[in-house]
Amino acid sequence: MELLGLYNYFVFAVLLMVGLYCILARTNIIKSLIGLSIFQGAVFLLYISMDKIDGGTGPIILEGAPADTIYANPLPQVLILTAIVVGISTTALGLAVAVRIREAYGTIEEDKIQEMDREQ
Amino acid sequence: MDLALDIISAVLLAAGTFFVFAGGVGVMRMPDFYTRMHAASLTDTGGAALIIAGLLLQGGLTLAPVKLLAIFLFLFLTSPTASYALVNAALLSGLKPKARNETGLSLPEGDAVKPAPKLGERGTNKPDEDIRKAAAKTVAKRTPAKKPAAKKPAAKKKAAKKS
Amino acid sequence: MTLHDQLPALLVAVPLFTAPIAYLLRAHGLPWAAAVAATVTAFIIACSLAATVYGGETIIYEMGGWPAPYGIVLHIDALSALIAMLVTGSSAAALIFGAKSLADEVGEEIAPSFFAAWILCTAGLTGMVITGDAFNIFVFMEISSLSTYILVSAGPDRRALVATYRYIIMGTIGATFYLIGVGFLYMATGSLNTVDIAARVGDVTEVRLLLVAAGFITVGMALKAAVFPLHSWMPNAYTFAPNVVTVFIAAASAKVSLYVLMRIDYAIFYKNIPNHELQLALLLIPMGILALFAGSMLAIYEKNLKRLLAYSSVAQVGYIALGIAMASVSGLTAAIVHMFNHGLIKGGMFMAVACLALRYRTVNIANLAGAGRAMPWTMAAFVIGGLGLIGVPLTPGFISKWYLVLGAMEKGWLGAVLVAAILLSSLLAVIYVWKVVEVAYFKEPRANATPVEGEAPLVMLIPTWIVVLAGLWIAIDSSLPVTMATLGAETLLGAR
Amino acid sequence: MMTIVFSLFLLTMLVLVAVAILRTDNLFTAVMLSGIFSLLMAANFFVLDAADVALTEAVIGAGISTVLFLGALALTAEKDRSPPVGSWVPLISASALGAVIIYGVLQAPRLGDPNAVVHNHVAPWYLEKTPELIDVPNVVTAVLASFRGYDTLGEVFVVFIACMGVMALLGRVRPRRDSIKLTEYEERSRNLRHHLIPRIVGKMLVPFIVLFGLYVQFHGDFGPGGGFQAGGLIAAGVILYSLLEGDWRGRELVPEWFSSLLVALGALLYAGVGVACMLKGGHFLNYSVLFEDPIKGQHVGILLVELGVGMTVTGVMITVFHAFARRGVR
Amino acid sequence: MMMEWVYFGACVGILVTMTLAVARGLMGPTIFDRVLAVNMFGTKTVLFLAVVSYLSGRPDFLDLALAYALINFIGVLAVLLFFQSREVRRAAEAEKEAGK
Repeated sequence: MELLGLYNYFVFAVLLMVGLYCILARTNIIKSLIGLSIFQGAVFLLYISMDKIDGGTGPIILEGAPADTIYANPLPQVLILTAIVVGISTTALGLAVAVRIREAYGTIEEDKIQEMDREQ
Repeated sequence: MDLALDIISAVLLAAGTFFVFAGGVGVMRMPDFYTRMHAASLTDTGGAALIIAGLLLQGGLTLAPVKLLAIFLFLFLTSPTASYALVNAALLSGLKPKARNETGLSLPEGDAVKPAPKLGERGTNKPDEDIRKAAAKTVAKRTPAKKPAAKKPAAKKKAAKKS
Repeated sequence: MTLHDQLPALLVAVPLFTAPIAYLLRAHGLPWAAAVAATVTAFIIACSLAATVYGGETIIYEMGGWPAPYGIVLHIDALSALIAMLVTGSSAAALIFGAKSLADEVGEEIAPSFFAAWILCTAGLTGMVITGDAFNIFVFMEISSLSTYILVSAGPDRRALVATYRYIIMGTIGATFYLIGVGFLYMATGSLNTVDIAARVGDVTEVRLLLVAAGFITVGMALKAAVFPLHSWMPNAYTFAPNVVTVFIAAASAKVSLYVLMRIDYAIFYKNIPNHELQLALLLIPMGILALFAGSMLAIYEKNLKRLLAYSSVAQVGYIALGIAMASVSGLTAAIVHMFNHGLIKGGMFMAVACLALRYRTVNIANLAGAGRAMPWTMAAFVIGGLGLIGVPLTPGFISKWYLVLGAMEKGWLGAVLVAAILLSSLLAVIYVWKVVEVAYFKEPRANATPVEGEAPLVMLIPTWIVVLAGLWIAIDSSLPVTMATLGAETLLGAR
Repeated sequence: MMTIVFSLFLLTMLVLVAVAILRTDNLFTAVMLSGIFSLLMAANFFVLDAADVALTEAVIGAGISTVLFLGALALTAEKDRSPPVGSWVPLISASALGAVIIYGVLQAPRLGDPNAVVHNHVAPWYLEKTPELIDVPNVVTAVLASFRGYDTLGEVFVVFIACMGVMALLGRVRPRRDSIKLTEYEERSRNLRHHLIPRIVGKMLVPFIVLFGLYVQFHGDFGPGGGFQAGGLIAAGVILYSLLEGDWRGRELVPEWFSSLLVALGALLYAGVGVACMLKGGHFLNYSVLFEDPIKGQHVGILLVELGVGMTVTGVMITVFHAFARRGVR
Repeated sequence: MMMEWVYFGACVGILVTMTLAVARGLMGPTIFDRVLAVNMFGTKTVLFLAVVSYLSGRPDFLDLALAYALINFIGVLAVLLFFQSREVRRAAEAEKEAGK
């Protein structure tokens, strides 16, 4: 049970590993960007796992709710709202660069691009 | 009264879940894309309708049932449409249903499925033929005039600098 | 509240407010003017803030009127004011300097985005420096990095795109590492305000969480600051960015990451993790020494002048890392002073390179033969900067190396090794600076080379020389950076 | 207990999908799977009581991000032709990373532990004081727009920069529709007008999506929602229209100057509210000083800054989508 | 109390179906199967969210399910458009090669 309670964090670790491996091992630019979004998604999981509290509910205070209602921690949620938007911004910029690279080089494989640059 | 409502909605939910699950099994077990699509799209709508109906009975007089109805309406409209779009995309790309001896089902002779096309030969249905003709036209029109149209001012400037 | 009380918020708010306006301005030259106005205003604000905190007090500004730790506060002391001055100053100087060079390199149609990104990059870096909230640093880090990507990608060569892509990947990994570190810190202490975290972190029993947090923050920031084995994104980004952009990011951007590293590490972990001094030293001293040698060696073999200077930056970042790792007042003072001085030196040198590039249309060292005669003022500025990199007395580089050696002396045998490494790498710096000087002054230009038009235009030359002379002045009267750096170092170590 | 059961399902699937993304060499498949990944992530956020985040992740992660990836794929390539991995560096660094994390999280508090530090320091204050100081039911909105409004301001500028960057990279100069003659089929291939069913259904949905976006925007004080989510949804409506009718029709509906203006004005609105607070003599972004009654001030301030966020995000998403879509006509 | 167990059962049923959809997505074999999996997965998520919001007693969170339903649809249409334009590209490329 103790370890089960940490399951979220283990998954976080695994996702980080998969993401990082995908970024570093793949030479395809789009694939690396997908890896990057997995990598960032893992961090979202870390934060959101912190906000859960036993018997709690979403931090929206309803009128007429009993006074002893437990609410989840709003702070990590706010942080991750911010981080998600950062993530999509980075992805969009990365994709735009990828499109331009493809137009300039005719490929989106980094190893091929490096070869072409060396020839220059 | 409440108990009766509860029981009805429990039955509806159970039935809905069963349909949904059946759809899932269908998607796993059916032999090719089109049959899987069939399983998924039917149960998507049916199962969703039942589950939402079950929830509706529990709603009480708040905004929630309205939202549920809206969800139901959206699913009812979008789910078949999405299926249509997907099958269309598959057909367009030349994915053919499996022939009957592979599936083991017997189809009436007139509906017999045509053999899968050879590579590069997709012109079996109407939209496909259109594509090929139009593409040929496109190429003919665009090939000589392509270069100037392709370059934007920005790209041009850069190219000039590189050289 | 008086205007003076509002200055901390204005330091960030003015650039932020100007950026969308600059983006909307479509007329020729206006975005540039808006950018100059915003950065110069920010520089003036930073100077006046520095004057306020020069005596050692701290300004706390509550954003939204919410007190810490519930709201976000700005936290300005001598150290952050010094770095803020460096950032805004180099941004304004590079912009004014670059009016002509930018018109040459950046297309008219992307000018609004480019200058808006420039303003936001300044705002992001300043925001990182002055904020007192760990998560807020991440937000402003992303503002500055995303806008830096835009600035780098505006480079004329297609390789700028690949460099940008590399930078995006590495920068995002670095920022995400930082975010993970902050997450663990939050998990351990329940707070995001740095002062509050520092106060609470002593009671934390789960030391592992703190260790992991410290590790991630340090590695993440080292990645963004291009400390040696993590520097792979940096040389190409510097090389293929527009020349003026290189001036700015070389002078300011890596420094801010080092500042964050220093701030978080010393304010939060230093006193609360057992043996943290040793852990930091074990991580940063090998990285620093490797950086000194690898950076210098790579610079010696480099044929492209911009990349040569980029590799030299790798080496110089190594000095700063060494200073940080020493965990003593003189070591930290050296690190902070070197951040400032290196900003001045490299800024000036890249300005000279931009002048050369404007006339020669290339930055290959081999093609610069005869530049010493064709462009005497530019090359003189370059040479003075080069002497600063080496650390010759009467240049700003000497001051910081002097403090670094002083700090190393306190460390016994390890110190002796460090001193030897510092001296040796200075010798290597002589080699790569000489390589450029030799070609520029003692080689005849090739017969078929087109003669250059002569000296760079005055609009570029004057700012270059202002920066160079400012450096020389600092070298003679170093009280401004040294006082503020000592104050900062004492604050970081908790001696004050 | 139930949370753990759900999480077990969802998280295990998450790992499986992530590994599958890593292994596939078809980029289209990878994009589809990353759509599933986002949905799973969002469902998991919902189970963990983070409704606002789940909404954002669904709209932005699963919706807009997938559309952008598809747009980029259409302009680049579909196959990942990475050579088989020869270097051991990625493997080593990934395993080291994992080992460090596992080492750390073994001391983390278990999921939902009420005694965890995070639940006992700053968070209770927000939950307790929000009704009194700001008086909006959704504490997330209160923290987002007021207590940590400065973060959100930064955030708006991050999306603003992303928009500028995409425009700077993919070109702001539009090839006029009449300047490039598209053949009949090319025109047809760039919209879904000849697909009658999606077209009718889709066009019917567009106003509802926009309406729902507006609801999410202005209902954000009371339920899950706010500027980010609403911006994403409204943009999704416009994107749907563009998909159905062709991207130039989409640009006729929301011209480029308009979306650019929206982006800049939203950012200006947010920063402007902050400056207005300063002019009224308060701290930057201290909405309480806007009116006599601090709570009314907070309400109006939050409404305005959320509006700014919504405007910027809408504008950004539309502009970015159109930048990718238009790049195809060449 | 009884209803909670019913909800819980429904949730688990839907989750199992989601797992099946994911399995189809991972197995393929054609890309269309994967798109089908995404679409089906999306619908199941909508239902899952709807039931969970009742299970946790917060029907005001139904907004999410609504948003998912909308977003899912847009994704599928984007896929359709993607394939359509890809066909043109391929056909054009094939013609060009033939013309050479």
